[in-house]
Formats: sequence, structure tokens, C-alpha cells
Amino acid sequence: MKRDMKRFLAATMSLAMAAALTACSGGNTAETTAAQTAAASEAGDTAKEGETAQEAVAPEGGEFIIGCPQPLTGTNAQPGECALNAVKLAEKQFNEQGGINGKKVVVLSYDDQGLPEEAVKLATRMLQVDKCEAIIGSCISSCVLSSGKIYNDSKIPTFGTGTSPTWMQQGWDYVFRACQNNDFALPLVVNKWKELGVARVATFAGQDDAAVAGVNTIAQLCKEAGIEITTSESYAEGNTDFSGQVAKIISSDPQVVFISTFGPTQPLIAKQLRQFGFNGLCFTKDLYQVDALQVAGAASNGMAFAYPYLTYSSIDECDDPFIKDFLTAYEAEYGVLPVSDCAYRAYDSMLVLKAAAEAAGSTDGEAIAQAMNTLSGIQTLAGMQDFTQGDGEGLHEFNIFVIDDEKYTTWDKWDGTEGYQAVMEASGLN
Amino acid sequence: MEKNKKLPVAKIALCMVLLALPFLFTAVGFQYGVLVCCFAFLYIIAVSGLDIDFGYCGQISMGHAAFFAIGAYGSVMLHQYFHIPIIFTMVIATVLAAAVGAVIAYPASKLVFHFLSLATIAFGEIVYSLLLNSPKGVTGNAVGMFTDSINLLGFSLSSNESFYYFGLACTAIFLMAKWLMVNSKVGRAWVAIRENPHAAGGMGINVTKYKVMAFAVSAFYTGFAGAMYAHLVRYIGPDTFTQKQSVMFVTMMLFGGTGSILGPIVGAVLVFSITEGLRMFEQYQMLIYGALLLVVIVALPGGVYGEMKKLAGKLLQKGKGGEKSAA
Amino acid sequence: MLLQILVSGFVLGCVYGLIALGYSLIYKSSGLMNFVQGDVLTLGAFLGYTFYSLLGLPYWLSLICTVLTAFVFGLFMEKFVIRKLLRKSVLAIYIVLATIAIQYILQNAIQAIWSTKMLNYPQIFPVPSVSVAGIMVQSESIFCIVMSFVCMAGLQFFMKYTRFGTAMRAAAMDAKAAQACGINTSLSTGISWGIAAGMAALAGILLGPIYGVFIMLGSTIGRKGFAGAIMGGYGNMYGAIVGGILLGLVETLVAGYLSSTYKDMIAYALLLLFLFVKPTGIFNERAITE
Amino acid sequence: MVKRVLLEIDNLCLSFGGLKATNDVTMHMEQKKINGIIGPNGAGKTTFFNQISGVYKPDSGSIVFDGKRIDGLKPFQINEAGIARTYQVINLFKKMSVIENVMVGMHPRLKANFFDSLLHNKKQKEEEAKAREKALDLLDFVGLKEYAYAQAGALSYGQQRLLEIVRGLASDPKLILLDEPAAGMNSTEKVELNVLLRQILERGVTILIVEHDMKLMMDISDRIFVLNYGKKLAEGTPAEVQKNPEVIAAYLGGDEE
Repeated sequence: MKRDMKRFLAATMSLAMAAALTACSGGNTAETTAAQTAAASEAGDTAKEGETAQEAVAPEGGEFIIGCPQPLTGTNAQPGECALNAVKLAEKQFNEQGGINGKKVVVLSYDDQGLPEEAVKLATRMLQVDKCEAIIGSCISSCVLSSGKIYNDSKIPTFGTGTSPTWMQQGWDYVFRACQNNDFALPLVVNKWKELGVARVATFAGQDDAAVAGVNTIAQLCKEAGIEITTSESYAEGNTDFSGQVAKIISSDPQVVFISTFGPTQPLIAKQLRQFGFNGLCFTKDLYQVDALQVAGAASNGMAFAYPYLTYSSIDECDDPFIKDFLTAYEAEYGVLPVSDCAYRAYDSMLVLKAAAEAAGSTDGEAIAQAMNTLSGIQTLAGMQDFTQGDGEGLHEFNIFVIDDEKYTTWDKWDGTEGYQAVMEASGLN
Repeated sequence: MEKNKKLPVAKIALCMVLLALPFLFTAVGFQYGVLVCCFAFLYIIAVSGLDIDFGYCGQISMGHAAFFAIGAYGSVMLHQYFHIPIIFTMVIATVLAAAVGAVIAYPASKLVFHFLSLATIAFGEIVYSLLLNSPKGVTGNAVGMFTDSINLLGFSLSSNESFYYFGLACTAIFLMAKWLMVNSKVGRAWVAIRENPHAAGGMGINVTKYKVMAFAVSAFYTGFAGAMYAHLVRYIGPDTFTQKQSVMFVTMMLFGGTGSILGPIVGAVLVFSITEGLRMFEQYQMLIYGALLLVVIVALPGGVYGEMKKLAGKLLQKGKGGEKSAA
Repeated sequence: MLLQILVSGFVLGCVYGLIALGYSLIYKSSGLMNFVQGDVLTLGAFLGYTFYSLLGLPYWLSLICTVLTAFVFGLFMEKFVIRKLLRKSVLAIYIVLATIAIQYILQNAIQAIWSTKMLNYPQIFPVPSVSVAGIMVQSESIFCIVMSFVCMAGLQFFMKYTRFGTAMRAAAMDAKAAQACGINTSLSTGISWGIAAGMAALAGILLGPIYGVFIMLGSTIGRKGFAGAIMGGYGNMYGAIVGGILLGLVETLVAGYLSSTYKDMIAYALLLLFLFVKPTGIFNERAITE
Repeated sequence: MVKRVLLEIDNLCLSFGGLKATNDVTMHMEQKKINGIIGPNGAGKTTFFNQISGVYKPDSGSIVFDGKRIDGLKPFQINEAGIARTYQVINLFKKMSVIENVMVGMHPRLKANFFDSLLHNKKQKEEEAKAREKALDLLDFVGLKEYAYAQAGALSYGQQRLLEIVRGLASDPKLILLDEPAAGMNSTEKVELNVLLRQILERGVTILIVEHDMKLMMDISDRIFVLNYGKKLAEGTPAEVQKNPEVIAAYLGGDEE
């Protein structure tokens, strides 16, 4: 009889726990959210927000709840985590300066696992249960795309932190972007190719939304510029060996290879390209991350990208004072520097949101949306953001960076150096 | 088979609660619960279908997300490209899923456990990569596709409450159909095949035909659940139909207990509410889910409902005591 | 270019083969299926990184430590989960579900312990890459090929000729009969799960330097390894390597010549073809007839 | 009553990799008779048996049942043709109830198709009720009626044997193949078996038994065929077979050659 009792207990225990979990997670109203965010944030979080707010200017009335859905598990956990940390950092800093329009900023974080279905479920949950008033959206474009409509219909200002153009072409007035739009950056890249007299380009892309959109834009721009796309290869997520694709790319004899990937695949493709004998110029869609630089080592030389900012392995490498302050605050808070640029994208979104709310004088969704179109000259990590063009995008020009001797430099500094000659030679351009 | 002499009072009470649930939720201010119920309904239908294939007929399938996808994409694409009203596209897509299920089931019917599970995994992966890189981008590839909600006789089911009642009705119909099938000659043939395929053949049961039938019926159930999902979420992308989803279906079925009507219901509701409930742990969400799953499997190998049933059976046995149990 | 593809396809195939060995070993010695191989590979890569880069042990020592740790992990997994379920004579699918649960735990525990950053192995061999018939191949890849064949031969010898190996095969054929002639079946299944985990971790530490170490390193390779095991003949050690190499070559050739977008699809279609036409695989292995 | 041959087996051959399990066997079995096949262990009785029930496909030769060729058909087709069987190792559906086991036996005779079963329409309901009633009669026939709703696996060994026979009878076969029904039975149970077989005969079902218990076969069978090393050694009434020198030699181990 004892064994049966144990089994009966186990069954009722799991039933009771499931019910408790659903009830408390679903039913949590605003008050418990503070406790919930405290419980959920990493051990590295400093003292309770309550105390620090007291010493500085205490925000008088009410709360401004910001939802932050990011991929915290799965293949894209790394960028998701960096974005979440940056938003939490902004929350702490804003609350020390009296919050936004006198309201205490409260950030609720969610894990959409990088899946569009989860993003949609979270959207309903954030709006109906936790009553979020603004969203610093997912860095996975397909998640922003799937949930954007729900936020837009409920008039909630949303800042997507993905770089694909698709979710800004849906005509949603409440969805904005305070980071790079590939469709703005890639023309610079193709212009540079025209400058260098490039005639043959090969592309290599992932199969996610942002990667596919990047390759399509490049193909379109190259057609206009009369540059021939020798071959366009792709890979399935989770694959690590690209020898088949790389061999095909090399045999199509391109001068430049455009790599439209995300996360851990960048160093793999760099290493395999170099190992198979292509030492020419390569351009990546997004930032070539600092940890990719460490993994690929010398194979990263000759990788260029058009991007608003860089990630650093140490603070003194960075020369921009505004970014330096952010990095010092980030390191003080989490003990490590952000590896993925998604931290910058999310932090900038918070800065722009704060500026818009203060310009509108209220945290109401519609007011913020109206105020957004009047914003210009907002100082962010990516430089001055200007939303007056009315397309909901803050950044329109970027500079081109290159990796030379396993360190970041700008294209102008790199031009004419002997590393430059070697790469140009390998690409058959001089 | 369950004895169907359930107390009528309990049944009526249950119906009343289910019908009133959306109002209770909105009253308590927990409208999110209505959406959770809508998802629970479609998972119940999908898992009940899978249970017919495994719980009754003994054929494992680790690739049922493929039929979930055929139902979803079939309905959305038919509506988008051929402008057929949604209720019909859902039915056509479901029949399509069942047809594909039957086609894949025929060669798979002679495969046994390990090989069958790998065959279904491979089929699931093939469908997933077709969705991701469809010829001429007809499935919207990585971008996915938007669609509208169901309009039933001119009445649009866009709000969660209205979808709730549609889901409740569909679940009732599908569960009733499963009960009818299972308590008939077909059901007995399936269970015979599960128990001992060799002897079932000897008893005049065309094992291949019934295996293909079980697989097709389960593909029909999961296909319809996919169509419901598409018009509930109104956006579908390939990432939803990965092998992780197939494993979720199997977990729900086994968590509840196989080979019964109530098992998959308990499993679907429990697993879904646990994953929703664990959401507050964010990055440790899947870690805790894995640990919880392991504890329950080791403690309750027959599944939550399965073990409860066994336990209740034993208590009944002891209670009656005197009844002349088989020598 | 063809030579380039053949060489790298062969290297990839050996990696799949090493994983396939683990699947076939577990199937041959316990008739079970284990979904954790891919993630144990990731665990091996991270463990190897910790021993080699963080603790600074020499490569061969960190290799041994990684394999031993994984071996112990395999033993514990079998002892505390699989055997408990086997003793409850539960449906085989519940054991598979248990391995899936372990898979979730492992994946997220690795992420919690080692964080989501991508880690890198410093150079292991003095000579970065060697030219094989004019093709530059990374020396770590060659080491990986050698180890795959060493494992295959070692395992085949162990299973066929040693007393313990035969005991394992007997345990899988008919546990009750094996117990009747004094074989401690639970120990033998435990050892087989341990060896399989050890080999997956070995593949992990071998792949670390080639592909870098990140959370999702092992998941796809694990599934492909399973496919390789079946194609070669599920339960046959030679079949595991040959099946793995066949899959690796086909994949790379398809990516090079046909279309890289449908590479995985064609690989899985080939697997389906094998399953439907010749489930016993190239080596016609009937390890355990159901 | 004219002697009608129900089952004609001519020059049946089947070899497993060189070993001739069935070596050119010809047998004609009369209707409404108890035919017995005996032979020492390893004589190929069960292999021969399995070729009739479709488990193995013979290499050559023909099996004609009730005027129709059935060699090479799948087991379920042979069952539909009217041949039921039991198994040497009990092959019941353990987790199903006793009555369900019997109703599964009726499977080929039930006309309801998938949609009838789905709708539980009138035709299906009637057929189910009739089938359930018939199953209860059959169970009563062997005295297992009170265990109708117990699990088949819970029955005793002897009861499971009887259930397997009744399950075979459920599809109203013309011929029932019994594979060593007396295995593990004590003497009183064997007497009961003899009575049961006679009753089955009265229901118009021809019986073919494979058994190596000489004494039982002698007083049960009407006609006996002797197999040895896959060849038909002798055929005849029990009395004739007992006197046949080759049979005695085969059994006492004094092989010729």
C-alpha cells in the first residue's frame, strides 16, 4: 500500500503544482511584478531597486511598465541576454534620475525562445495581464513581425531590436526602430563595391527572416549596380559544416563574399572560407561580433560591415565617450562587457522611448507615437538619431568598419595599409 | 474501455462550468486564461489524435508537427491564394493532412519502434525544410504568413471568447468521435494490433490497413488542430512546426497517460499550463520543465491519469474484496 | 573542387560516425534509444574547454578527463533513470521521453553554467593544417578521423571478443536469459551507456577546436548521427562509421553540386529511403529483432 | 454421407537455407473429422502448420482449401477464408478483457465499415449487440462466461488455452488448427479437451491438431498423419498408424538409412 500512496501523492503533487504555477503566473497584478522581476533577474543584480531610488530623486507617482520580450533560451540566447541586461541597466539609471515624467520605470522580462508563436502568446499576456505600456521588442525579426500587429492594434509603442526591414514595412504606426535597418546600411556597402570596381559577388545566408531579407536587398542593389551574383548559398540553422557551400562559392570565383548570418555561424564561415583558400574581401550583414573575432582569430581579417557601432573586448579599446560610459556602467552592473550589439540596440531604444515620453509629457501610447515623429538629435550609442523622416526609423547613415590584424578599424584608416593591399590582391581588385 | 455509466450529474455540472468559464475568467480579470483555454483545446485535439495512433494502435510518431503544419499552412494558403472561405479551407487542409498521413503510413507500417520514430522524425524535418524554403516562396518562407480569423456564418471569431466556444465545440465533437471509434470493431482491431500484431493478423485483422487507418485518423486530428492554431494566432511561421513541437505532443500524451479518452486531455492541459506557469523563471524555464518532466516520468511511468486510474482500480478492488476475482 | 568536397565530407562523416557508434552501442547492448547523445557532445566540448583552456591541462589529459566525466555521467543517467524505469517494466517510449527530459536539463544546465558566450580553443597542434593531396585540412580534423576509426575498431573488438562485450550483447538479446547465466545485466547496460556518453563527449572535445564551442553545437549533429547509425545498420559498429561517412559525403556533395538550401532535406529523404527499402542498413544488421 | 475433402495439400516444400523443413508433403483432409499430425520434436510439424495458416510462404506445392488456393496468402486472408488457429505459445491480447478477445476473433465476420463504427449507426449497434451475445454463448460453451469482463492476462493457464480455442471459433471457421492444445495439461484436463473437441466437431468445424503426445492423439483423432524430418512417413487411422513399422522405428529412434 505504501508504494501506491507514494504514487498517489506524486500525482496530486504535480496537479497541485501545475494549478499553482498557472494561477500565480497568470494572475500576478502590478504589485507582485517588482517581486517577480527581482526574483527573475540574475544574481549579479545589485541591491533592491527600492533603496537606491530613495537616495536619488524619488519618482513621485505611478509606474511606467515596459515589457521586454527577448530570446533567453535556445540558439539566440546570447543576444537576448545582452539586450535584457541593457534594458535593465537603463531602467536602473532612469529611476535614479526620477524615472520618466516622474513615473517609476518597471521592466518585465519574458523569454520568447526566438519562436514567433511564443512572441504572439506573450503579446496577449503582456497587454492583458501585465498591462505593459511600451515594448522593447525581440531582437529576432520574425518575433517582432508576428506580434507587431497586436501591439499596433492596442496602440502600444513598440521598439523592435531586429535589423530586418520586413516588420517596418507593415504600415504599423506604433512600431519604431532605434537601430540599424539593413535596407539603409546595405546601399552603402554596394556603393563601396562600385567604388572598388567589384564585378562578381557571392552570397551566403542563413534561412531566418533577417538573413533572407539581407540577401534579397543585396541581390536587388547588385542588379541595379550591374554587379553579377555568382552564386547564392544558404545553410540550415544548427548546421556547423559548410564545406559544400564554401567549395561552391570558391569555384564560382567571386571577388567579394557577402555573408548574411547571425550569431555563432559568423566565425565558422570565416574560418572555412579562409581554410578553403578564399582570402579576399568579405562583408557581413550585421556586426561581426567580438567573440566571433576571438574564435576565428586571423581568419577574421578582411571582414567588413556597415554598422552604427562596435562591441569591444575591453573598455579602453573604445574611443567614443558616450559608449564608454555605457560600457563602464554595464561592466559595473554585470561584471562582463556585452558581447552582442543587441545590448546597444535595446539601450538606444530605451533612450529614444524616454526622450519621446518626455517630449510628449505623458506615458500614454498615442502621445508618445505622435511625439516620436518630431524627435531629432537624440544622443544614443549609435550617434544622433532623427525620426523626423516619419518612417519610424532613427538611424539613416552608418560608417563601415573592417577587421585588420584581428582588431576593429574604420575603412578609411584601413585604406592604403598593407593589410588592405593583401586583401585587395586576393580579391583581384587593385 | 471505460464503463460509460458516468454519473449524469457530474457530466452536466462539467458542461455548465465549461460554458461559463470565459465569463468567470473575465470577472476575475484573468482574460489571458481564455486564450490559454483556446490553446489547450487545440492541443487536446492534436494529442487525442496522436493517442489514437500510439495509445491504441501502438505506432509511435515523433513527427506529428508535420501534420500540424499541413493543417495550418494548407488552410492559410488555400484561403490566401484561392480565396475559399476559411471554414472550408480548414476542412480541406485537414483531409489533405490525413491523406498525406495515409501515404506516409503505408511504407512506415512495417517499421518497428526505433525505426518508425526515426522515419517520422525524418518526415517532420523534410516538411519543416520545405516550409522554410518553399518553391517560389509560396509559404512565405522565413517571413511566415498572416491570415484572418474564422468567420462562421458571417460571425467572425476574432475575439478569444468567441474562439473559445468554437474550440469547445470542436473538442467535444472530436472526443466523441474518438470515443465512438474506440468502442467499436475498429477500436478493438487497433488495440489487438498494439497488444500483439502477430496474433491480430492471425485473427483476420488486416494489420497494415488498420495501421494506416490509425495513422491517417491521427493526422486528421492533428491537421485540424493545426488549422485551428493558424486562425487563432493569425500568423504562422516555420519555427512553430519544428521537432520540438512533435516532442511536445508526445510529452503531453505520455504525461497524461496513453490509451484512454481522459489521458491526453489531462496531459495536454497539465503540460501546457506548466509551460505557461514556468514562464516567470525565464532563462531557467526549460531547465525546470525538464527536471519536472523527469521526476514525473520516474514517479508515474503510466502517466498522471494512467496511474490515477490504476490506483482507483486497486482501491475499488480492495473495496469490493469479496468479488470473485479471476482465479 | 570535387576533392575538396570529398575530403571535408569524409571528415564530417567521421564525426557523424563517432556519434552513430554511441547510438548503435546503446541499441546493441540494451535495445534502447537515447536522445541525449547530441547534447553530451556539447557537454564534452564545454568540459574540454574548461579542462584545456581554463585549467590549462595538456590537451591529451583534458581529453581523458572529459571522456571520464562523460562516462560517469552516462553511468549515473542509466543508474538513476533508465534502470529505475526498466525495473518498473514500463513502455519503451517512456524511457525515450526520459532521455528527452534529460536533454532539456542538459542543454539549459550548460547554458546556466558556461553562459551563452561562444568559447574558443587555442591552437592544439603546432602545425595548424596539413595538405592532403593538395587540399588544406585542419590537423584537428585529421586527429578526429583517426580517433573515429580507433573507436570503431576498439568497440568492435570489445563487443566481439572480450568476455564483457559478449555479456553485453547477451543482455540485450534476452535480459532474463542473461541473468540466468550470471550476467549482471544492469551493470552491463550501465557500462554501455557510459561508453556511449564517453564517445559523444570525445566527439565534442574533438569538434571544439574545429567549430568552436557553443550551446547548439551538438543538437543537429546528434540527429544526423542517429540517421547514420540506421543507414549503416542499427547496432553494427562498422555500419555506424560507414553510415556516418556515407551521410557526410552525401550531404557535402549535395551542398556543393545540387542545392545547399535543400541539403538537409535530401539527407533525410535518403534516410527515409533506407528505412522503407532496407531498414537493416548497409551491413544488414539484425541486432535485435523486435 | 459422401466423404468430401476439405483441405488438399500437394507436394508442399519449404526449406530454410538448405534445411528442408517441409519435404514434398501431400495430405488430403476430410471434412468434419479430427485430423492429427504427429511426429518427433523437430519433425517440422509447426513449420507445416504455419504454412497452412500463412505465416510462412511455401517454396513450392499447393494448398487448396474448400476449392480455393490459399498458399501464399497473408494470415488475415486465410482467416477470412475460414481457417482459424491457436498458438503453441499463448498469444492472447492480455490487456483486453476476455469477451473482447473473443470479439476480436469475430473481426472478419463483422460487416460494419469504418464510417459505421464512427457513427455507431443502427446497423453497427445491432451487429455489435449480436456479436457480444454470441461471444457470451461461446464463453459459456467453455465455462468462462463469468470471467467475461476480467482481463485475459489474469486467467489461469488452462483457462487461457480454452479462451484461445474459443477465440478461434468466434469467426465461424470451417477448419480450426490447434497447435499443441494439450501442452501443460494434466490428465483430467485432457479428458475434458477430448469432450470439447467432439462438441466442436458437432458445431460442424473440422479440426487439425498438431501434438506430440501419442496417447492423446490415438484416442482423439479420426485420421493421423505422421511427419518425420519434414517428410510424410505414414497416414491412416490411429490403429493402422500404431502398427506401421516405420512409425515405430522413427519414434523408438531406430532410424533406417
